[in-house]
Amino acid sequence: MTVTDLSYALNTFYLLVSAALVMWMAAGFAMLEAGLVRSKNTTEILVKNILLYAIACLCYLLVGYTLMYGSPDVTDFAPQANFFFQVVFVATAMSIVSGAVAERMKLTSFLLFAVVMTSFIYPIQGSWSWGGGFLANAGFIDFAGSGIVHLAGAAAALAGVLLLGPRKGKYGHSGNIYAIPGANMPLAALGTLILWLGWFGFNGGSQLSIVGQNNSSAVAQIFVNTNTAAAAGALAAFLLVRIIWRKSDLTMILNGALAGLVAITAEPSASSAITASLIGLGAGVLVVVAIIGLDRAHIDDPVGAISVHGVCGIYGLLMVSMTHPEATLLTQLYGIAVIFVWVFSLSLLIWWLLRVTMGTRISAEHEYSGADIADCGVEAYPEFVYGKTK
Amino acid sequence: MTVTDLSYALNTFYLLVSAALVMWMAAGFAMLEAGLVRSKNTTEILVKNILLYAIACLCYLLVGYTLMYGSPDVTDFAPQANFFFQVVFVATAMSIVSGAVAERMKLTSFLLFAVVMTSFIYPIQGSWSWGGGFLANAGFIDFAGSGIVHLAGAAAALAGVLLLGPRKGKYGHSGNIYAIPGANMPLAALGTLILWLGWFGFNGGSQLSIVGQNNSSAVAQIFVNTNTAAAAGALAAFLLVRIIWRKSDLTMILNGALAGLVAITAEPSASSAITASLIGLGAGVLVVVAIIGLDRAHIDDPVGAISVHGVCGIYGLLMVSMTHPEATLLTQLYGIAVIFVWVFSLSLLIWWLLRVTMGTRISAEHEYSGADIADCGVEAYPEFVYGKTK
Amino acid sequence: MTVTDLSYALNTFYLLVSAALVMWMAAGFAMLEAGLVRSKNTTEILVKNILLYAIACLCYLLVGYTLMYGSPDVTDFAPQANFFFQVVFVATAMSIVSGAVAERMKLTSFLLFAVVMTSFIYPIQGSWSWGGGFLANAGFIDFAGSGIVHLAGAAAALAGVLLLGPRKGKYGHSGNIYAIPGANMPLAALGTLILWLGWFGFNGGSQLSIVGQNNSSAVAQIFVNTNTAAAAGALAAFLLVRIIWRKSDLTMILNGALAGLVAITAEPSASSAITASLIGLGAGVLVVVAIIGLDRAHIDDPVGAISVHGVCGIYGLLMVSMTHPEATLLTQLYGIAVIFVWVFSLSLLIWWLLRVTMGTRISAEHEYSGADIADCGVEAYPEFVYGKTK
Amino acid sequence: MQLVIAIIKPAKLSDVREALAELGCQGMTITEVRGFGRQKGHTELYRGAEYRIDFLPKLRIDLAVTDEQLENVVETIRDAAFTGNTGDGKIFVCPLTHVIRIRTGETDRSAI
Amino acid sequence: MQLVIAIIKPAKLSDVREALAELGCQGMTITEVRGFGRQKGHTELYRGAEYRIDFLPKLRIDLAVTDEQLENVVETIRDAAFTGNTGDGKIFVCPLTHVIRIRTGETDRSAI
Amino acid sequence: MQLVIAIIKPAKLSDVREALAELGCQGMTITEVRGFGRQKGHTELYRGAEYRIDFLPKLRIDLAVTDEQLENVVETIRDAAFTGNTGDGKIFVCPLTHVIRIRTGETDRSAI
Ligand SMILES: Nc1ncnc2c1ncn2[C@@H]1O[C@H](COP(=O)(O)OP(=O)(O)O)[C@@H](O)[C@H]1O
Ligand SMILES: Nc1ncnc2c1ncn2[C@@H]1O[C@H](COP(=O)(O)OP(=O)(O)O)[C@@H](O)[C@H]1O
Ligand SMILES: Nc1ncnc2c1ncn2[C@@H]1O[C@H](COP(=O)(O)OP(=O)(O)O)[C@@H](O)[C@H]1O
Repeated sequence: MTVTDLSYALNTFYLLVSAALVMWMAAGFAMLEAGLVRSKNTTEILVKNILLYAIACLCYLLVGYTLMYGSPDVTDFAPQANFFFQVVFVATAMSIVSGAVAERMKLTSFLLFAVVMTSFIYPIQGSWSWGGGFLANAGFIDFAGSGIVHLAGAAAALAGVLLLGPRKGKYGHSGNIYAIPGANMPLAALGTLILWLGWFGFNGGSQLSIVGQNNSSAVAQIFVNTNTAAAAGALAAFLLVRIIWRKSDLTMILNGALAGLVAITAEPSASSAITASLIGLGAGVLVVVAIIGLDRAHIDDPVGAISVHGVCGIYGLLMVSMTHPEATLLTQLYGIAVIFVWVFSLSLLIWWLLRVTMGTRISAEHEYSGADIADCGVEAYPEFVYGKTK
Repeated sequence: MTVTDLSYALNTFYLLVSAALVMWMAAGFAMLEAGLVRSKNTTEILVKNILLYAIACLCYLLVGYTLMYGSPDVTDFAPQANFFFQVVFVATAMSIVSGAVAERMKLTSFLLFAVVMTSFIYPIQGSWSWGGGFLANAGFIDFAGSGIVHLAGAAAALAGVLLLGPRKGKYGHSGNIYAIPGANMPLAALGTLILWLGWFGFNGGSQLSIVGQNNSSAVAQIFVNTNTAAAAGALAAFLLVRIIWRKSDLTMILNGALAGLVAITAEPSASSAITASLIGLGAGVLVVVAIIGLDRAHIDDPVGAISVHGVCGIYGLLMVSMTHPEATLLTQLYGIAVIFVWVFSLSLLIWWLLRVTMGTRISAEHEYSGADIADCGVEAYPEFVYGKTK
Repeated sequence: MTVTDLSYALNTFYLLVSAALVMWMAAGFAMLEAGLVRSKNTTEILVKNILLYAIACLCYLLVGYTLMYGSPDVTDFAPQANFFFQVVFVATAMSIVSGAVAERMKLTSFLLFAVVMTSFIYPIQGSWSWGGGFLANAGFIDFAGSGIVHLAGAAAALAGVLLLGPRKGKYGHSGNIYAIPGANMPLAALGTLILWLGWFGFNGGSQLSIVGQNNSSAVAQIFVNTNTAAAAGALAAFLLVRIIWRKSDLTMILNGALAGLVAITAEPSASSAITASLIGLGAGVLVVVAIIGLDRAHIDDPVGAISVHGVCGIYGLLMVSMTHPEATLLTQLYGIAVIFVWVFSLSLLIWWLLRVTMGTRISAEHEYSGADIADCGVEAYPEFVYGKTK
Repeated sequence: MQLVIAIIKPAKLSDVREALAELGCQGMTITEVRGFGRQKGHTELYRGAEYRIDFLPKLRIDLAVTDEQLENVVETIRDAAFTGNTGDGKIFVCPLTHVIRIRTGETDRSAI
Repeated sequence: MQLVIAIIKPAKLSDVREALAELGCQGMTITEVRGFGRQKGHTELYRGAEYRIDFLPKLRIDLAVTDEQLENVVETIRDAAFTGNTGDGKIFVCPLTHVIRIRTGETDRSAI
Repeated sequence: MQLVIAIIKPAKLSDVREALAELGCQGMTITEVRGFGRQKGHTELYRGAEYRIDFLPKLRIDLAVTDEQLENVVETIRDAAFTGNTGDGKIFVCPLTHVIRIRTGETDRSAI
């Protein structure tokens, strides 16, 4: 047994634990979304979340990983640990989409989109930066994926939402905006806390090695910054909402925490905890503004995914130019544009193809009675929702 | 500080983290079962899950561990880490039972069975393979416990179910099969995702050492295979159910994921990820068939535990003969038979003794009004179920 | 790469994983409390739990850490890992408070108290023992914080509860004690299991180093003892309640598990697993007695936080004098008195100041209709609680 | 026309509905209610405090019938909902002066 | 005075309430009920076993009116709740002999 | 016989039930309903969109009584449910032509 063996083992273990935490984010998205949709669409959103994860794992295994990294030359840890760490990232990107299109998107169309997204759209884009392609060469810096994962997911979601239109009853004839409260706030809070925990793996693992004083310190700093940005984001969202409406809107606070997490993801190691908290504060404010802005624009996103992952992803990438010595605003903007245009336009095309062939939107009748009955056969809380005779 | 010290520390830590993940599976079983029973029996199943875990920990500490391993000579990591890793396995085996006998088994009889199962039935059986006994010598291969843990749990469950009979209202006079939907689908999904996460500890930790390139690579491969088999199992169950009934039955998808996990547990390191996905696909199909088959045979298993852990456990053990160079179909069948016969017949005896002495089934009246009121004093969602005057 | 680098990396990783597990306890408290309050106060308790965590992280970063540790000279692991591990502890202490004052405390007053508690009250007190102050010098032993974290949290909670008074309808005119069942038992069980898991980080990480045979063995022993004490606590509470009332009160069992965890926290490494189980048994009995005793004294603690963290924290600290060679009953009592008097009296002052300035209790009308509507704008389960016209 | 209001045990719903279907009743409306009566509730326990549940779950059936159907319907419900134990419930009948089917605008007898 | 009992589709509540408000009806009471009628339910599936949901969610409106208001109210509800599809629901009217407002003790017409 | 239908504030249930028990009423049926009336609802907020909750939680008590009991019962409910604030609720009385106890088959007065 040598020091190299030990380092290899430790790095492998560190990466596997990180990846397992990111896998756990699948549960976070599932619970968050299950909490924020109405109960009549809850079972269906759970089905989507489980299956998108399954599809992402299989498609990335069969196609995506090679597209993104070729046959990477991994020496510091077990190659399979690297694969596992990468595969859970693509699942995260796809999870972002499911929330935004919730309560009205056909299950099968969604799953087919997941196949294309995780096999091609995401990996090709990822190869340009993390795969060592032209974005990496241009100096675009996105440490753990504010852009490559979160913005990418949000761009695909935005394309889907634009083609789908809002949920029935969300916007009135005269431009009124109606609230459609989700069914289960504890689940939404649980989901957010799961995501918060998983994010330590997401950002912490992205250092890719923990051995060596630099690496150890960097990973520790990442944990602290990740946590601090989330805390600041939650607090900022709370204060803003409290000042405007004199109410403490739980879901905005949850979105604030996630906004902080997304924003710090672009560069979680370069800044001090104080800077991280400032970045988080900004994200918490921004996400509230973005959610309300999108609502005003009649872009209906039941869980706020586009605001959290898209708007705050961009914000985080731009902040990198201030915290990272080698990043410039220009290269960051360039990277943002490339990722957004690629993912958005390709997604739009795929969603559109799905719409003209098999349809992407459930029927009005099913939207009214709920996707659970239409697609799944059982409601989320069968005893509480409808009576039945046995 | 020497390299040996470091290796010792790393292996200890790796084993402790793995064990903590397996402990977390207790929450997975609790949530899965709480989601799949009716709300009137939810508090009681939670009580059972917490207490069976507590009993397993204490009985295995006092009796089981020594029965299974004697005083094992552990050198690569702290002996207590080994104990902790082993103790959570027996809790897993016992958790399998609670789901199958849910909604009709008396709490106290169940707990007494748990004492016998975790003190004697499981450890003695475990000593034959993992304890270096005759099954190990015969060449029976069960890497992480498809048989020793999962089949054992399922065999005990089957014995209990056969003696207990089905829940009232599950099967009609003319052989009709009635659906009895569980109360809370998000909890069932959460439970499954918890189990999925915990399984990385279950299988990943079973390598027992992560130091050394072989070990590091094996553990990484195990993580990937575990994840892939689960994904494939979920997808296969979805596709099959979708084709047959044109509905996306969430609980079948969840069972499909678990089926993949159970099947790959028998040998998660020897095969490639592609092979793992094929094993998972098979398990996902098999579990749906098994659930429907058992239902046709009027064996009432509210959560599908016997199909998931028993049928897919056997399937996984048989697959080993194809993926592992040293395994043969015969020795695998031999091991399966030994485990099943031992656990099933002893369990039958214990359940029968319990039945003739204190009774195993709650009264028809309590079954109607719910075990929560009868045994626990409070329902799972007191505000939503019954009104009361304060 | 040297052995020292590796040790540094491993310890850092071990501490970060431990801290992440403790962070996860925030979710545990949130779910436990969300399950044990009535649904009309559920959203508000979730808001409190998320925000107290956020506030704790930021205040401890800005003020508390320096107050408690100065600029600690950390050599065995990355300093930021140490900070992260410490910051989640203060959040835990604060989480204890939220449950005890639930269903009647004003959100903003609570948050302001959180600022003071996590910036000053907790860190100053912590500096006396873990910061190397006079309690440490006096020989007071509190390995992982039965007193410094749990008793401190409970003392602050007790002060708050005494000033707040009980929830309306909890105690009748003639001294009657009325049950106010929580809304969601599965959430309470989930929360407890999350805490159970997180406690492995809480106690296991408190060894602060896993490298070296002594350390490795100590950490492994801590894991086993932590688990065993929790199991024994749950079982003891179950048996006691069962004997008295012939019912299996789930929430008492959950409190029993937590009681075992709190009690073993004072010294989880010095004793054998058998001793740990005896300590846990005692805690499980004690917590039931304490809960009923406090109720008789008309001290209304909806989740049992004062009994679990306060009474069993003291009990655990006293037990140390029997399991730890260097601890004496006297120094333990001295430490208990110092912590309690400091935290209780200062908290009383702060709560009182808040009461005379902005008020600490929500209006009777809001208490009746629920804090969710009054403060948050949305109920926990909007579809199930009140009807509305869209 | 008459409005028959029956309070029954929830477990008896299927039997009652099937019996009514045989009579040719094609519509009814069900409400989850809680009944207080001679049937005793039960005691619950929460954290050491006991409390009684006095209101037991019942189902209320509202059924508009013609005067001719009345006797038959009442008897049918009575038989189908009968278990012989306390808590079996009650049947109330009150006169209806108008019945309208919203979809067709039909009124009275033809609207039932 | 008359008690108007309307069984309507849940989605029609807003329309009905607004139409009634225009008529000057300032009070009503709503109950979540389940209706069985000509409108067919749907089939669900759970772990391979299919089952029918026959009772569909409906809302019941109870509305006390004066004799003069009756015709207008019934017509208003009818129009506002109308979709033309099966399951639109029914309106029943039964006579009330007394109405009391608890807060003021007012009775009958002035209590409505 | 008469059917007394009382819409009350949920918090008043215990008082009403006890007052009725003193009168000797041994049975009643409770329904969770939502009331719309003079009592104002409140505004909620969800993700930046405000909305009103107009229907407030109420309890409906259905109570069959004999003609002699009627006056007493109505008065008792009125007193027990009274708070003096808007939203206290209403009491409606409608005539019952038949009452049947399912368990015994008793009818009318003896069935109440
Ligand atoms: N006077 C009444 N008015 C309204 N509902 C009643 C009345 N008496 C009984 N009920 C309803 O009938 C149900 C059964 O009555 P109960 O007295 O328990 O049994 P039984 O009718 O068999 O003696 C009660 O739960 C209640 O819902
Ligand atoms: N005889 C009846 N008594 C009570 N309620 C009825 C009756 N017939 C129908 N209903 C109620 O009216 C609803 C609509 O009736 P249905 O027959 O489905 O549609 P439609 O009236 O359009 O033919 C039912 O769901 C049920 O709630
Ligand atoms: N005309 C009516 N028909 C049926 N229910 C009514 C009617 N008017 C009022 N109610 C019920 O009575 C409750 C109290 O009425 P409200 O007008 O708010 O207060 P108050 O009676 O004190 O003026 C309402 O919430 C509603 O449930």
